[in-house]
Amino acid sequence: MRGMSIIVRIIVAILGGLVILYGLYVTLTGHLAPGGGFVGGVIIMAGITMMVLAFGGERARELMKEHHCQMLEGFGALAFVIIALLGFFAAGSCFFKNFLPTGKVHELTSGGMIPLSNVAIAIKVGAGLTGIFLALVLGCRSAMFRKGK
Amino acid sequence: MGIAIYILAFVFILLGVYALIAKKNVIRIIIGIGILEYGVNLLLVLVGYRKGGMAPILANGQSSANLAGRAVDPLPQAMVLTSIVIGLSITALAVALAIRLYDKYGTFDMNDIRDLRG
Amino acid sequence: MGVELVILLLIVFMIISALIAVEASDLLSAVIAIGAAGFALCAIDLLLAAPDLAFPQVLVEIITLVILIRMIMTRQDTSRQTPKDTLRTAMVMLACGMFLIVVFLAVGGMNTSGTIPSFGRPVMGSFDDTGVSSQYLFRCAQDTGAANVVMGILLDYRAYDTLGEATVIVVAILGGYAVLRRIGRKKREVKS
Amino acid sequence: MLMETIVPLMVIIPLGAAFTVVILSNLKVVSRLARIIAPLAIAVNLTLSIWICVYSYYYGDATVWAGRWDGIAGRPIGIELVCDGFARLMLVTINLVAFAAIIFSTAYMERFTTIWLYDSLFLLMTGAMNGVVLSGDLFNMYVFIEIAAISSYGLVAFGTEREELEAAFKYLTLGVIGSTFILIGVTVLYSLTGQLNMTRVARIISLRGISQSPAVILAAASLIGGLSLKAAMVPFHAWLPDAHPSAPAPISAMLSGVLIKAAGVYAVVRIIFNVLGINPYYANVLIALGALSMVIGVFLAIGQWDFKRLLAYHSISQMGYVVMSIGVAAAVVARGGSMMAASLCMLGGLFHMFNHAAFKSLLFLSSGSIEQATGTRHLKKMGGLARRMPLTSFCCRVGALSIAGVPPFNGFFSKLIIIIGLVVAGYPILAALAVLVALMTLLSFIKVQRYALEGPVSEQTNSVRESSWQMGLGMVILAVVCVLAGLALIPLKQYLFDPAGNALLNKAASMKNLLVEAVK
Repeated sequence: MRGMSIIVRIIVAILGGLVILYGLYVTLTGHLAPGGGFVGGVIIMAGITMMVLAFGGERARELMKEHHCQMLEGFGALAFVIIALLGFFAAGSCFFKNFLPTGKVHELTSGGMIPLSNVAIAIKVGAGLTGIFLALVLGCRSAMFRKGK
Repeated sequence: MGIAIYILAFVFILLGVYALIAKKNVIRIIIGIGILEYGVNLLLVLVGYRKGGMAPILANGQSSANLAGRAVDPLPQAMVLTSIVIGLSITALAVALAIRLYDKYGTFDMNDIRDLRG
Repeated sequence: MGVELVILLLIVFMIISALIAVEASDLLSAVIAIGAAGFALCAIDLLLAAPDLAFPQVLVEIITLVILIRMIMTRQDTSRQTPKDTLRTAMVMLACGMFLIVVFLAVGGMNTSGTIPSFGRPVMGSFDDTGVSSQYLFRCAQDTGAANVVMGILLDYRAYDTLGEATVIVVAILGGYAVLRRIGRKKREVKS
Repeated sequence: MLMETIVPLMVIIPLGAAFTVVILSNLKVVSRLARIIAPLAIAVNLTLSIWICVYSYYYGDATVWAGRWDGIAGRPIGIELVCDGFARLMLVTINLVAFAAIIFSTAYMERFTTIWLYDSLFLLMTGAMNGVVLSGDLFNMYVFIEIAAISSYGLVAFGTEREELEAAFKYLTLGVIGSTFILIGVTVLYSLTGQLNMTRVARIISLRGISQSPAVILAAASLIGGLSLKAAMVPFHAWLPDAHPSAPAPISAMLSGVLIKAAGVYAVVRIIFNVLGINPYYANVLIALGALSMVIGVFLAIGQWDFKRLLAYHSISQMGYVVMSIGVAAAVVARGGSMMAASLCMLGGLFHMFNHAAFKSLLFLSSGSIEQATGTRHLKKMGGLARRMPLTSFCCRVGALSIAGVPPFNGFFSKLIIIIGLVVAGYPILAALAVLVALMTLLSFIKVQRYALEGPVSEQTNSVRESSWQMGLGMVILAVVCVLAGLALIPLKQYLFDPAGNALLNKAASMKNLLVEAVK
């Protein structure tokens, strides 16, 4: 898959960064406004995919190997499990115990472990969907088959 | 009016079931999966709606008691979020299977994709 | 009354889109029609005070559309119109009809007792035995510190569900990788 | 306190291990290490499940509130994990079969590529099934059923050959319909009661006396229909004979051995007994589904020549026994019959469920061993394997004798208990049917013995050798279980089946009392 024209590339280079930034914002403010980890992860993935489509698949595949996506995905999921397990060591020991101070409502630091969980989910969703989306849409793997057939 | 809304939501779901059972095209089956997901999500959102309700987000300076008196039911919304994710996952897996089926059989037609008998 | 009418019309629109998606002869228009239904669902989410849902719904919608359109554009559809399996279709129709009759009774069509509460009046409970939601609304800010009650439920009260949800994505993506593997078996086996 | 830590670990350990496998396998340095994580995690899980059984026997059932949201003044708001007798029975079954299957697959899966994907999907499926049986919350149960189902779609297609992809796609299509109807049922129950916790939903339904109102019937129809589809009961069985044989052999063992039980039969029984409350209609539906599956499954099986397909059809038939017997128990309780007959039927059903997990997994594993050695699944192309593969043939024979109901193997005892229970409960026609189906099962497996293990050595089987020791170990574990479960019925009954049966029957009876009081 080849990249697109220079105009598109420049616009996407600017916009892609903004989209990813917006994804981070949505992830971090999930406990205050609509959004959250899943939405943030999907937006980040959309930003990355936009850049991949504009700059072409080969360049992207040099930068992002599939196993990087898989590792990040596993890491995000494991982080969520670890957050769950940390509850065992807290005061009211039970898994998924919200052990952090809940802070003041409407502040970024409120919500105890909710923002942390959101970040973990965003990492996992962003990495996982980027990997599978590139595999499905660009046909990174299956394109090879059709040549063979 | 409320009864009609619920029944139409169920009709929408049954359209998805019809697409899955009666249609023989892989893409159309994936579309049917999408219809089913939308239908169930629609039903859940409808169930949680309170007339004239506000979104279950505490505004600055609002008291919790006030929110509890006015907001729509938040639990179905949490369930729909989970259900949306499950729907996306199933669709992704179905598309992956469809791509590989096309690689192997060269068609999207389930009438031609039948090596298994019985 | 106003909201209900709009929602009713939107659902009718969704049904028509779904019908087009199921029956249209061209696959591309079918995919676009199902996209239209998805966006109507987003509008319904917004009308029903659920911005938390409209957001992911629209994103998921776009992803699905991109994947499906890409899949159709790059591959030749050779499927043919086959004679309809009338017996099977008739049986499905019959089952659907019976199901709809039960639905009609269950949503209060004949106004018997023990029906689903009418539209716009969910069982949220206050301090009696039924309904758990008003407790969430009351206590969320104090218990979890989250202003967004949906997120409070999702990641604190019912975080165990969200672990499942997170796992579903991992499972589907790993399954997708497994299915897309170029070679599944190391050597060709003798086929029976 | 101790149980509050251990019970969630049954779900968390496999999930965490699966994610660790994903990370480690992609690091070049330690990717070999990743192979031992899966067997290790399942072994820990098996140990914990047995420990939970023994501990709970002496100290009673445990309930755990995720995040400790057990609410104020007895109004819970979180998710409950219930570890009662029925859940414990399923935990032991799942982890036992999973342990044998993962040991088997350490050698069997060598011929596939990217085995770490298999390992992590296997762990996720096992963890999800543990989650299903431990869950005391309707929506949570749905989520875990979905995880188990989605991972099984991926695993069925793991070989990525033509038949496997086709079977996986059909399985996915029907599975999605099933899950949709489960979610519709959950939605309707939520809209009625405003609760998701099973105990609370059951309480509200009985107190308001709406257990036969149209809305509850809609929920029941959706839930029973959707879950029967997952359990492959007869009108909904079309996917099973394609999906189960197409998977790799250890996965066939897991799907037939435990998945259709955990995500199908367990869930439907749990919902009917502990949520909706038993009444004669639901009981009759269960009996009809069970009897139909039992008879039609065995008729479809008897003409099969593909070994794994034959086993898959027998799964439908044997699960029919289980569902029918539990349905009869429900019918007896619903019409206020003798508790003795009900508990006898319940014991038979649960014992047969355990036994079926053991012998069907054993048979699928040995079919995998035979397929790997000979390269075929067709019975007529085998022959004389008894001399070439003594261990596999021995294990295959143990499994076949168990499923056919020959004494002193476990299948004989469970079928005998079911038949006696049916007669005592006043269903002699069903008992006669059960005997007939048992005879036909016996015939069908005599055919397997005759063509696969005995007879002249064909050219295809001439040069085969016994499989590796890991595969042998996996089969031997299950064969030992098959023999021991028949002989050690009394202690097993005391520690496993009686708590399980009581958990179902007592809760159902107490709900009925609640209803009687509410009517007064």
